[in-house]
Amino acid sequence: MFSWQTQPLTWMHFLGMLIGAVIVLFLVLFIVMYTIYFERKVIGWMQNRIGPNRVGPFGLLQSAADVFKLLLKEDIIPANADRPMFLIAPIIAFVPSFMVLAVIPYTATHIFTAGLNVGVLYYIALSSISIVGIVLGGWASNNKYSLVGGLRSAAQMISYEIPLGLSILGVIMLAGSLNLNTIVTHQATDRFGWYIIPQIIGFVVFVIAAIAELNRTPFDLPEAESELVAGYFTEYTGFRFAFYMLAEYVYVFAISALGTTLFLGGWEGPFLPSWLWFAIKTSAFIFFLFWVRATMPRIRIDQLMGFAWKVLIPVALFNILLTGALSLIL
Amino acid sequence: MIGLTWLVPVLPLIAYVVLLATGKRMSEMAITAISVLAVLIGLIISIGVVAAVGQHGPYAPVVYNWLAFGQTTLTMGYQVTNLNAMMLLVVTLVSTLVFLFSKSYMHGDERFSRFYQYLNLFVFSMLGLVITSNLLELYIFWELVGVCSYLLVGFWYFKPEAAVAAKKAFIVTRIGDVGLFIGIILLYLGTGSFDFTVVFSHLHHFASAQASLGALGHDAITRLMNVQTWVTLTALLVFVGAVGKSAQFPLHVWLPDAMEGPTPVSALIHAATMVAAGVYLVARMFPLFEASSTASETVAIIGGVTAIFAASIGLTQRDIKRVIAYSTVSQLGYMMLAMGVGAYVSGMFHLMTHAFFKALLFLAAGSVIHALDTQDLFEMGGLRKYMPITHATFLAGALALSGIPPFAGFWSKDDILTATFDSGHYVLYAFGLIAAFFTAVYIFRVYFLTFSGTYKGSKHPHEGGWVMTLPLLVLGLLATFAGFINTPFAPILSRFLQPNGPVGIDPPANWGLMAVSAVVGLLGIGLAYSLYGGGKRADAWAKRMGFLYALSYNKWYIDELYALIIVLPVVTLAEGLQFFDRWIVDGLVRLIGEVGYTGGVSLKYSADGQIQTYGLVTAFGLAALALVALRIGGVL
Amino acid sequence: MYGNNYLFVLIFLALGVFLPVSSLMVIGPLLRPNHPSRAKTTTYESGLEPVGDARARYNVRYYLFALLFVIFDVEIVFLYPWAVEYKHLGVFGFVEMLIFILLLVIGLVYAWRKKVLEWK
Amino acid sequence: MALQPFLALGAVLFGIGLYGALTKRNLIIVLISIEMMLNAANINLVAFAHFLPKPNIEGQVYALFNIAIAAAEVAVGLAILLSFFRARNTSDVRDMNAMKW
Amino acid sequence: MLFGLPITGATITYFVLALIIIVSGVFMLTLTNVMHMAVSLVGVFLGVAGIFILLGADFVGLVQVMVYAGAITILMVFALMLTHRGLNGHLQGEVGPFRGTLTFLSVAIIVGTLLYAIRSTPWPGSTTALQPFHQSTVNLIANAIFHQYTVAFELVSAVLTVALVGAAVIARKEE
Amino acid sequence: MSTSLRTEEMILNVGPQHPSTHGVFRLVVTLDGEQIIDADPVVGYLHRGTEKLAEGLQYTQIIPYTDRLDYLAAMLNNYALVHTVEYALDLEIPARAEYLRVIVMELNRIASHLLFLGTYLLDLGAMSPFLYVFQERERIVQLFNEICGARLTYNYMRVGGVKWDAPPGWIEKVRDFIPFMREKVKMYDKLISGNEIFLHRVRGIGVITKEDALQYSLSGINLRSTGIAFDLRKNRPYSLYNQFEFDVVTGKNGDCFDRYYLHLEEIRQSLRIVEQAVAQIPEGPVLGKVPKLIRVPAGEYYRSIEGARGELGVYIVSDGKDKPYRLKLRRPSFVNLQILRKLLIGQSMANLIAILGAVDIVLGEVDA
Amino acid sequence: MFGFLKGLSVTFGQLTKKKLTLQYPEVKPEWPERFRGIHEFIPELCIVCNQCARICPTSCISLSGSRDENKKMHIDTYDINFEICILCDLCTEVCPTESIRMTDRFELATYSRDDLYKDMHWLYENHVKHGSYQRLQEEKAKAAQEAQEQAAKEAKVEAAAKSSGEGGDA
Repeated sequence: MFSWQTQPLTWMHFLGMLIGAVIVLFLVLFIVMYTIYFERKVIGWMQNRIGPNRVGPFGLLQSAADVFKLLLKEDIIPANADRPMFLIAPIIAFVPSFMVLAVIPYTATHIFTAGLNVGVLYYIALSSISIVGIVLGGWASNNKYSLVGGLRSAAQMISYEIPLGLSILGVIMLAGSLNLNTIVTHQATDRFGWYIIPQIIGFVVFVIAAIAELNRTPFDLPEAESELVAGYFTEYTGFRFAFYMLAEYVYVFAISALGTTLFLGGWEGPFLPSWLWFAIKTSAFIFFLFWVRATMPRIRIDQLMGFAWKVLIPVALFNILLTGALSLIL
Repeated sequence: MIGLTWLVPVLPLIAYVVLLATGKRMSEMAITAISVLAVLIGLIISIGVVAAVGQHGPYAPVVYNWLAFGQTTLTMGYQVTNLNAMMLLVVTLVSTLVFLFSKSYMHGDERFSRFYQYLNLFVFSMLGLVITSNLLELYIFWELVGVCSYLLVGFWYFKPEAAVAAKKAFIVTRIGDVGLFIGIILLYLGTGSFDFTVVFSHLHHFASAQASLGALGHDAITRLMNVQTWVTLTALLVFVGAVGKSAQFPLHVWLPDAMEGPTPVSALIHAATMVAAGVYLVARMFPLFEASSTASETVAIIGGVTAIFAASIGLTQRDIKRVIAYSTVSQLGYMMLAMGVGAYVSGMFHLMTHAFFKALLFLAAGSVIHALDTQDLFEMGGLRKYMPITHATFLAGALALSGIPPFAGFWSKDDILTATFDSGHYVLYAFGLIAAFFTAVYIFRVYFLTFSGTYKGSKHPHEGGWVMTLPLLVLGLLATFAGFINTPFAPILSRFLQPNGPVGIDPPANWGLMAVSAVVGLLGIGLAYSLYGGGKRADAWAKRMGFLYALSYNKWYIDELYALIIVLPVVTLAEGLQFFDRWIVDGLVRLIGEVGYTGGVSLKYSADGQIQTYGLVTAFGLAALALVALRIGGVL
Repeated sequence: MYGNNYLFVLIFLALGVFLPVSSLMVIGPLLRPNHPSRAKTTTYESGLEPVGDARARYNVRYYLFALLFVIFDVEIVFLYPWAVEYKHLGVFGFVEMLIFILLLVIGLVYAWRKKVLEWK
Repeated sequence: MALQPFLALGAVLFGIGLYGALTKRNLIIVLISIEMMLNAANINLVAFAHFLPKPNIEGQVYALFNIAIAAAEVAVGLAILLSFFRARNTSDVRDMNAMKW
Repeated sequence: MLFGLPITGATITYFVLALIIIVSGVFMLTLTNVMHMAVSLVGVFLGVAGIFILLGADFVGLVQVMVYAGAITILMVFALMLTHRGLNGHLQGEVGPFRGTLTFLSVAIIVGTLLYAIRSTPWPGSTTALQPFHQSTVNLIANAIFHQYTVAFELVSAVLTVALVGAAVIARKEE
Repeated sequence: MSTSLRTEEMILNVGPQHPSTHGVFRLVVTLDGEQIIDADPVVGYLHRGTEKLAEGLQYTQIIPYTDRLDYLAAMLNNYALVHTVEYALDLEIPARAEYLRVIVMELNRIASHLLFLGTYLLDLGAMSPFLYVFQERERIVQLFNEICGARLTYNYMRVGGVKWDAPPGWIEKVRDFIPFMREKVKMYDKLISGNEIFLHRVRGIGVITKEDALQYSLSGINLRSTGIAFDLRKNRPYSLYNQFEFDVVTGKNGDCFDRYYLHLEEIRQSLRIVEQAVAQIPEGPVLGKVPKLIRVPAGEYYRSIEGARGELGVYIVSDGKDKPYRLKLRRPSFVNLQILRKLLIGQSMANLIAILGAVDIVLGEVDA
Repeated sequence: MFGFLKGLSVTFGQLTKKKLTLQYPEVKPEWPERFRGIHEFIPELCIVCNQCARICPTSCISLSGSRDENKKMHIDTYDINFEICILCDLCTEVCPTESIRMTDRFELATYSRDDLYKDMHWLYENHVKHGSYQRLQEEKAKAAQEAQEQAAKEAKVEAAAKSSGEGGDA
């Protein structure tokens, strides 16, 4: 098993890392493009439509076309906006979304993975920075919908970050490590199998909190079209808008990957190569997100906040205590 | 079952938390159900525990490390001894019945849930106090029950009397608690531990080998005193705590006032359980008192004095609850007396029977108050017709209290009197006997005033629902028959409490003494009948007694005495000091002040109330100091 | 070398900054048109002229939720090491955490009952 | 690397925070400045933990506690500010010259 | 050699981070828009987190990111939004020039003295390479907290609860 | 008590260009935080002056204009006009024409209700139902397209009958449609009615009381949702409605959920009517004997029918010429809209969408 | 409880259903016979009775005619303003000679409003390009027949060419 941790630091290895990271970057852009494509297809199919099919065979290049369209669009900065904030907010939102991918173990060989001993915390900590980007974007736009969208977004994301963090604790207690690699290998040998089985409560909480963290249906209030037009990025156009979208979809991928790693055994699996297992599980997770989006109406803001604090957090705490008590008994 | 002992206090705690969290949203039924269920399960477990302890003897302490400071480790845990087991049973039993009773009594109170929260918290604390395995924990629970008592006495805080009474109860018992705390600290200094087992083994050690305290490596104490002094001092200090809690003379003043609380509270806390905690403490620390004859004597004397003293006050009070409260004080005096003369079992026996019949009396009184909305004895009468169950059960309680055979009180009280007589304290025996006489008189005074004659009020009295009568009936049965567990013929309790004790420690039945005390009781009843029977009012009698009546009615002017000897000097001193302060000290100060004021006015702008200015001044000063330091250091 | 992991993270950081900066500030301006006009740069408000400043002061409850968040965030921070070492801490650790959580739950319940958690 | 650069950094950050705390008018900014000073202290703690002859973990643990307390402090500080703001409609430190309002 | 330090990856990282921290800090002092200040604050926090990680305290570093850069910043931003008054977030000035200068001088002297003291004190211990812990810091921290600092740990929860309750009460007084 | 931390009142324009106003409807909302303290509907962005225009048009020429009132239920509008004129002329209508009218009207009602379901769920954030309803609606629209050559603006009814007889095979297609639609209604029930999130958002929201409903003279589903069984098809039967069996379904609480569910229920009832009509339809002519140039005798005439959104009334004042002297339309959407302000005040911003959607206005009808 | 699971099952069930999307510009919808599209006008049939212009609710038709040598009215200009035409079909309904009819053409997007004034020639051309439903059917049939013939012819030619080509190569 290859891992950077076991290697001495040489220029060659540095180059290797750089190449690995660049590969991940392009892979991520590719994945995001096809996640969007996948989403449009899945939702289309669920709505008896065929989804994108014009650009390229089966519409495979649709997302690429969209990206180019956005790149070529005029970058409008509203006159009332706070210019510097308006400019850097999408970047603040995007950078952490990409950085969290550094710790996800995609395969059994960790060329693309930093085996941090605090991997889970790394994810949680980094992802909370994106909230700043979102709230700044909303604020800088000087638009009512944007501001409300940004604030709501922030309130929602902070509220659901707590249950998200708590739901993971059960897994950590079972695995005894914050290192995502270790968590995966533990799941291979654990007597309960993948942690979705012993941590089913945690998993449910995780999924719900994850959907809310992603601002996706049924928790897509910040960009609730029927109320807030487009939420915090109402005023954004062109590539700046694209970076918000990119951040959003990178998080879709990242959180699915995290869920896969924590609960579904990561790259673990028989017969097939490990990266394929990882891809399959992550896709299934992502599919579920889209499936929910195709089905659910949107929850209301007060219900949303109440749900996080009055239901999810107590349940997550209960799960921790339950896990603690059970692992003392068993 | 015995492994579940820890659950007994925890269940009320859980009930407390649940009620706290759900609060007003629950119906009264649900609140009662939760609370009663919590103590009922506790009761069942307690029965199991008693059975198990009876069969297999005490249960080894379960101890966890709690905190560690340096070399010292504080522990937490619990312990089941025969004594604990008995107390557990008594407390849970009475609690269950009182909880049930309260549902009806407190019905409609808008803070119904809060009341049960407090009760649950109290039961938790009391049970914790009972089963704890070390002194520090005991002290914590001791204070907790004090707090609960405070909260419950002041439950109707909007009544000024209740608020004052709560404060009084709290402050007076605090005096005792300070003594207890010092005692505990002394014990710790002497033995190096808070654990009962360790402390007792040390005491045993001192008693047998006469080892010096210094041998234990705790020098601090040896420099001050020898072992015997230490033991006596400690015991006395612990006893001070007990005096406070058990309302013994001279710290008894709070208990009658505490009757401002709701009646179930009086029944549970101020008759059956918490006030008995003092007695229990002495029983629990019995080895300590055994080791010091001085302390034992003190306990006996205080107990005897309290018994007769409180009984004499009870003779004349007009408030039904106050009479019973003074009765409680008096009965607690009996228990202390028993402890003092070494009749440990008798004391505990009386504690138990007293818990039953006094709870009964309170609840019956509560039932009466609930029906009449008054506590004044002279406004009652003739209730036998309207409230037959209350009447019957009250009568049972009164007979038990008066020590009429075969009711429970007879056996236990007689036990104490016999023990006192046997130990050679004839004066105290006489005190006890007179107190017994008084007891019969005052309780039957209450009985006759309340139940016989004709009804004087306007409200139509009636029995409460089954939740009110059921506890009365159960307690009535207990008050009647509980005495049989420790008759001289079948000393079951003695065997239970002292399984390893010498067989002959219980004196053989002393028919003479038994007869005497029974007769005294009957005489008392007779006197009460002659004075108050059939609705008579003994005003004339009171006038004839004149001074004595006034003395008794005004509680021997103890409160006034306190006001005179404590409050007055303090206030006078304060007045004097204030005079000195105002005219002499202040004069000087004002002179200086006037001078300073002019300077201050000019300087006040430096103290503009702005934190940043202060910060700046500090920083500037620091910088200046740094410069000076650097200069001195030769850097600059 | 454990530090290598952070070097890797650092590379991700660099790339993560590089991508938006390069595309937004270098490539973007070369590709996209730029013809601002007053109509384009006005703030959107359902097709009307905006009324008042959007940055009106916002409701205090946002602050309250952020407050709860900070507190619970710190709690999670302490829960993580606990969870990692949980297997070695045993009953004692469990009890310690029970107390810890209980205290915070009391806070939460308090906030709940004081209607801090109500959005309205 | 040696200990000194980290201590120096801590000192400079402390100085910046101190200056901000003493000169800024907006109470929130003052609070932020104080947070910076706390951060400076944390740098020192962690640096000492790392560089002292026997590397130990205590410094980090203290830093952790420090962060927790700082969080609580900010929460309460800002709450007080809000309360003050509500009463006086200002968040200017100069107006905070009484213990009660 | 850079300021007397050998040029290694760690040194460069240190200087970059120090630069970020100090520049962000100075920005924070000089910018006039509170929101911009908040953003530069994030810079300071992240820089400090980087320093922690550089010192081998990765857990503390990430906690710093999570609590400071994530949570506290949001709290500050919300508080700023609640209290600023229509000026697009601009502040009116600071203290007067005299006080400013005085403060600056005082602070400069204090910092200078500190720097001198740091420089001239013979610090014990290793002055060589940064040695990361062999065991995961998380486990070490957990052991320290849950064995040695139990009381402190429970006190933290008490402090947090009190802060929560207190702040909620104070902030919600109006309703 | 100071007011400084109170949020400043914020005025927010919802519409005219807003995703959830279903057209060019503008609502000026005054917000305190997220609470609505005032809501002022501004209408007229789609005003075309239909009533005034009608004064210069012959009765036949007015029919296409009615298509554009409630453009989701043009057949019903057509009918309302011709029915009034027929009433004024006291015309005899061929039976087959009446049956065809009932069939298309009820089909159109179904189509209109389906679109309500779709858009309402879209407003609440669920995307799929919107696309599902278009499938069923498409079949209805195709049926209309076959019978009258248009998909939305049918212009199908004529004074005295209908323009065209059903093309061959059309009746069978309608018959096939009924079981298909029943299946779909079941599917919607399964997809939407049980969804907890949906229920939480609509139950107990925007409650209209019986008194208010009567005071504001609401009609249609808005009225029936409060529990008042008022349906002109039953209460004042016109056309052939007294020959068909169907129920007037009512709600209990008058909340958004009731209004949603009544739409579903009314689709079921309409299907029953269509089923009976298709079974009974006779052969024969589809246009009665009507003068070439229609002159309504002088006088005032008012007839109203149960439109898709409530009581749709046509009031004609005639001076005996071939053009109406005055034509007044009672447009249910416009009347129902009046209660919106009362419903909105005190609600949160998020409920605005749920309430506005459930009141179910069509801007073509509101602005006329 | 768990109503949302039912909903999920519904959406999942749709995954495999037939997709209904029409690839619009390539695949045009099948319009029924009565479809009311943009008019066609056949000047030869027009008798200039003016009924269409009179019945038009929006007055979008304007026409002028003159008598020819045979005293027969014949149309000179015939314009429809499609900015305001609402395709209500009343004009065709009243036309006694069916000189104005509706086709199945429905796309009318232009870059300029002026382009929406359609004159007689355009309307006639419209007939040539689109035509009414009946005519379209006829033309389709005709075209199909022609194509068949053409194909047959081509096949013949090809066969011939093939044989000749092969010969040429060889």
